[in-house]
Amino acid sequence: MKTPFLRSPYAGLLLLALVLALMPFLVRNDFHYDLLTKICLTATVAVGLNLLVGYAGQVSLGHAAFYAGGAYASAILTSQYQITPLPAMLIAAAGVGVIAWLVGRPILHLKGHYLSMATLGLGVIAAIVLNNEDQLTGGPDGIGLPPLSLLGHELSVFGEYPFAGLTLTGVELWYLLAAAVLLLAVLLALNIIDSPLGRALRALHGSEIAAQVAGVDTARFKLRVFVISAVYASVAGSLYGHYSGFITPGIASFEHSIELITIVVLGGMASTFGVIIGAVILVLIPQFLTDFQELEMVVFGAILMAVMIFLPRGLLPTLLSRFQRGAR
Amino acid sequence: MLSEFFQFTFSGVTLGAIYALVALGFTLIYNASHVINFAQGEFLMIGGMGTVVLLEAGAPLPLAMLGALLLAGVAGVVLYKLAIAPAKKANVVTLIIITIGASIFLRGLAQFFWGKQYHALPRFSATESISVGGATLLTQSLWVLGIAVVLVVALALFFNRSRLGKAILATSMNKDAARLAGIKTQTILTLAFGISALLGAVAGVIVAPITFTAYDVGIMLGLKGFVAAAIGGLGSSTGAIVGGLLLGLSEAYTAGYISSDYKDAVPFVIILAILFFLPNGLFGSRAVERV
Amino acid sequence: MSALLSVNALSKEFGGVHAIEDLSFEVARGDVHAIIGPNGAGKTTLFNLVTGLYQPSAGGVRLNGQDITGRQPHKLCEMGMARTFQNLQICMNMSAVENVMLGRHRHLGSGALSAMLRLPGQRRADRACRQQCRELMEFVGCGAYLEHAASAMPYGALKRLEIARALAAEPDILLLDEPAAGLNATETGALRDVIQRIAEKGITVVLVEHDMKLVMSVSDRLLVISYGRKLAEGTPSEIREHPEVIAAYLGGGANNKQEVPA
Amino acid sequence: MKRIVKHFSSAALLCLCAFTGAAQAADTIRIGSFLSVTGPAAFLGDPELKTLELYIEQLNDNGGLLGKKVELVHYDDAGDASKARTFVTRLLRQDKVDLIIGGSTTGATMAAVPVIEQAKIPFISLAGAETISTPVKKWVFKMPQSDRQAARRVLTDMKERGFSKIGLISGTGGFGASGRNVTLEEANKMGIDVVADETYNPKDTDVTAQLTRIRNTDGVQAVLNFDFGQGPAIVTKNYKQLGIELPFYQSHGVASDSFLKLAGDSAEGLRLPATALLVANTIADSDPQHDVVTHYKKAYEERYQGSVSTFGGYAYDGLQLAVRAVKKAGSTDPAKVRDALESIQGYVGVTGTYNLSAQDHMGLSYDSFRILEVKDGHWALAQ
Repeated sequence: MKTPFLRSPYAGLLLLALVLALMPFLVRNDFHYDLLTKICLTATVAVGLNLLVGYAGQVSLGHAAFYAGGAYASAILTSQYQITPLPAMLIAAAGVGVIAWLVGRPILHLKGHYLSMATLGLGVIAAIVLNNEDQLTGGPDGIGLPPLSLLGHELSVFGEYPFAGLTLTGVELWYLLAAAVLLLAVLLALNIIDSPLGRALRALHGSEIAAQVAGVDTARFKLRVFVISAVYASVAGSLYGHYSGFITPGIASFEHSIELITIVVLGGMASTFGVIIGAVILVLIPQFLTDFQELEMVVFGAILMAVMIFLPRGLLPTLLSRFQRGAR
Repeated sequence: MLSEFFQFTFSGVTLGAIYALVALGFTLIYNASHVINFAQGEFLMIGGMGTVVLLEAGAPLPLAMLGALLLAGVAGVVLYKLAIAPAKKANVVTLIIITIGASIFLRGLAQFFWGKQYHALPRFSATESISVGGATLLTQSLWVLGIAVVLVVALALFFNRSRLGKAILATSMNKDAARLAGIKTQTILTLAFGISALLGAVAGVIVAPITFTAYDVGIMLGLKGFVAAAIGGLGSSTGAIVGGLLLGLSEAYTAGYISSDYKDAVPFVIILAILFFLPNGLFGSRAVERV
Repeated sequence: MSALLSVNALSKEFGGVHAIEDLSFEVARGDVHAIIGPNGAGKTTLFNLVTGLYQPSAGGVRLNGQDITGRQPHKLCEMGMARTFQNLQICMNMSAVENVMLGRHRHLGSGALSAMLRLPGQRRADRACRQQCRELMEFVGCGAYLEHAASAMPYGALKRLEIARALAAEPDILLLDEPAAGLNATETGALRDVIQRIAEKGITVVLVEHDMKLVMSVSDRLLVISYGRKLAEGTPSEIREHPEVIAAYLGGGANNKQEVPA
Repeated sequence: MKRIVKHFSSAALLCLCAFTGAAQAADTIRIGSFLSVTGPAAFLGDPELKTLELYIEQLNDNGGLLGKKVELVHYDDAGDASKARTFVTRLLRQDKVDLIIGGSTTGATMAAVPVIEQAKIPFISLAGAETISTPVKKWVFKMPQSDRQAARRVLTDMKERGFSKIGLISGTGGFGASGRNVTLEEANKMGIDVVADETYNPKDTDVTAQLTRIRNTDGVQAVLNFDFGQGPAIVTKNYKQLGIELPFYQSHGVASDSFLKLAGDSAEGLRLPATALLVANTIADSDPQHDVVTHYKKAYEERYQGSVSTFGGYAYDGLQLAVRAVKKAGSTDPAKVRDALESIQGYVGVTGTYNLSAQDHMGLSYDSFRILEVKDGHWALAQ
């Protein structure tokens, strides 16, 4: 018999922390750090989106809009209004949250495919606005961002930082930051899931009627989780913007929204650790597929279909249940 | 100014007819299987590109078209057999991802075998355009409209008159009951995917002379078709047609009268407004949820 | 005010078909009030109207003297109304005890911040809630499934789980929609005990049920409806003798498999 | 849970190890490249990659560079700027390339620039917007003329023909939007009024509404369509279908035979600024570019059975400049190669004659553009 702690999701968090802490001993060069940083930031968005899609059962095909919203707000606030990155990021997150609240109110009473369609529409509109308002956003060619600064210390990907007798490169520090953000994101998500709020959200998915008669104001809770997941995306977007130093409206595109929802579904809906694996796969897969050159799309499409057909509940949940069945 | 209005209308109706055909394809599959098939746009691509490739291989135009339609039909059936049917237990979002995977797969194949070039198909009539009320009307637009109308009528007859059509309808209403009534639902679903693919391919062939065709035309047209189907109310054929026309016209009028910058955004705003008041689209069923 | 729930001239149409037509009745506080009638009589529709899932076409509903017509279900829950469903409404993506804990929603703070930060106050409340819910599950007789996934539970246990969830809200009035459907004789016997003990706690129970033995043994009053209209109302013994009830149940067509109330 | 995490970490380990191959051989020169070979900008990336592959092969057949074999390491960014950035990181940090030729689109180039500037590796961009080379970035060079030069070339031709009020229609993609901005600015400087200014989505299938608006604007004397891809072909067709008789201009973005094939007879009579490559068959023998364009055209078309485009020409020039610079530097030392690039004068390429300097990392003047006209379905120098 395992102890209760080992069976709780928080044990998973500890192990995730362990894995993240071990990564620096495995990587061989800065490119690996780059991928890891991307994985952590993408996984952060996915963990938030999973609250909405996996736990509360509300599909969003336009989530890239919030990610782009955070990134662009940070870009504009830092470059045109001379606000330092950290407050800019917070203002961006608040702004994106407010926008999500405003647009969420009318669209979240839609169900199923109509909700998909409406969120898709929002994403498309956001991408068009970013593309067209070039005075503000730099238009289709994109916009640059300054390096992140924390408490007056600039964190450039390219800098070197002496720290307690060690010299850490900017790339390494960025990875540590992204990993910390992911851990925090997972911790908050786990807390939410195992709370009255989390039960109400899961009930939206399990049985909206049960939730209603149990006293859950379903409209309000849908809106809440929509805003929470939008803020997750915004923060990750802002960080990605500062990390990469340059963003284009491509990050708000329909394709990017699809990529995000694919991460959630592929990794496993309603499985916080599953979607992290989903993010790992979707970030790494293009790197592996470069050898296929012209056949890259064919292989990617085939993998996507195969995984979803044979593991319809997503990688982690399906493998987990098979494993448990095998153990019995 | 009237001629201007005519011009925008012609352009909107042509676009709308294309969207409507794609939306009908969505509707057909949605009705039979409750799957939103994001690979629908790829059938258009197969229709257009298939014709181009066969034409280049030396086939006469009608034969090339026929071949391309056949190819698309086969692709539809294979899609169902290999990707949708095995995923019976999958939930809605998973099915969406599967069809997206299929769409990427098909696009990848087309790119690999048929290349990335854009191609033009010859128009069907010798004359390019005629003047109506001071506005230019393309003869190919008339072909698009004519064929769209014929297809819609044919589909309506098929569903209301033929045994097969009725069987598809019955399956869409209640799969278990249909099975009990002796309908082979597997066959019916396969058929629905095949017909839907054919429909898409026809649209792909008839618009190619106006819009060009390439391995990636399916993305945008597929998306617009989905939008049109959703405005009309998923599962309603009338809705698909009205939704398609509404989308096409609103794009053309926005580009013409408001701002071409926001041509693609304004229709979405209209759609969001429609969905706000009619959460099941214009013609969607407003059945009360059974508890 | 002795009536806790009063339904006044309630009507509901679905596309021209009257599911409920001009129906009035009252449920006294502390009673077990059964609603019976042939299949399709409109019993579930009536429940859905009373609990706010459907909007009535005409007429009104009062709870504790307050007009609650068309009020949203979650508001009614806050006013002390809870219910179960004929076709189970269980969250299959949650564990058994979590389903019951969902029922205590109105008694728990559900702030996003306190949830994210896992504040001590909220954790304490949640621990207490889990304990209460465990007791409730034992009370209704599905305590053995505490941490099981709801999707892995047998039907009978799920029916009880739903009652536990409804009770978790600490309602004044509990509406049970065919709680005995699909249960065997032993389970039905246990269910009767549960209903009686709920009534003993002072909770008013409204019961839609086909099992006449159960109905007759637990109800204080009965309402008989047919085709959306009131057919008869009274105590079990009055109903048993009511000529129209007997006629309706005997001549009600092939799909009436109910026992004649005798 | 423990085992899952074990699985997870071992999978991650596996993933990382798979990337660690790429040992660098000392006897090869590695040229990195990231191009949009698929995706919406494939018509840029595709000929660019083909050109690089063709000429690097040729280079190796002729004994390589500095006696070393040249190796091309290429990744397809599919027109996605964030993918481009990741691949550039991979080129720099893992593949450890000696220099980079790539960036089909401005977005991809600009996303790569910060990483490249930091890594201090010479980068030759094949994308067009002015922002790439203005202000000058130490390690970044660019091959195509800027869109501003194209706009100025077109507007000059318009002015010479006496037009002072024009209509503009552009795509909302990167190329079109940037082209629109510089056209508006240059027109303002040259005293030309842009009286109608319309846009369309690059994926649009019909632009008659926008063209109708232009047609109905008072005083329009000529119309310019600034965009690349298949959009301009649709604009050209619609233009003809609407029976608009005004002189019509396209940008250098459609300077290829495939545009003529798509637009068909609708293209007859339109003008655009283009490089000598498009008129290789008719160019005068005395023209300094005669040899280079005819050779490139022949080599490319023989190998790939398709017609050359201006974009492949950028890749050709980029590679030739890189080769010259490496030869001049006598090594692949990045700083030396960079300095050598910056000092190249009078290189006659497919695109034009390059004179690079510390102030100018692009090196072409605006008259490297020639105004061409479509005559009988072929490109010809405009009279």
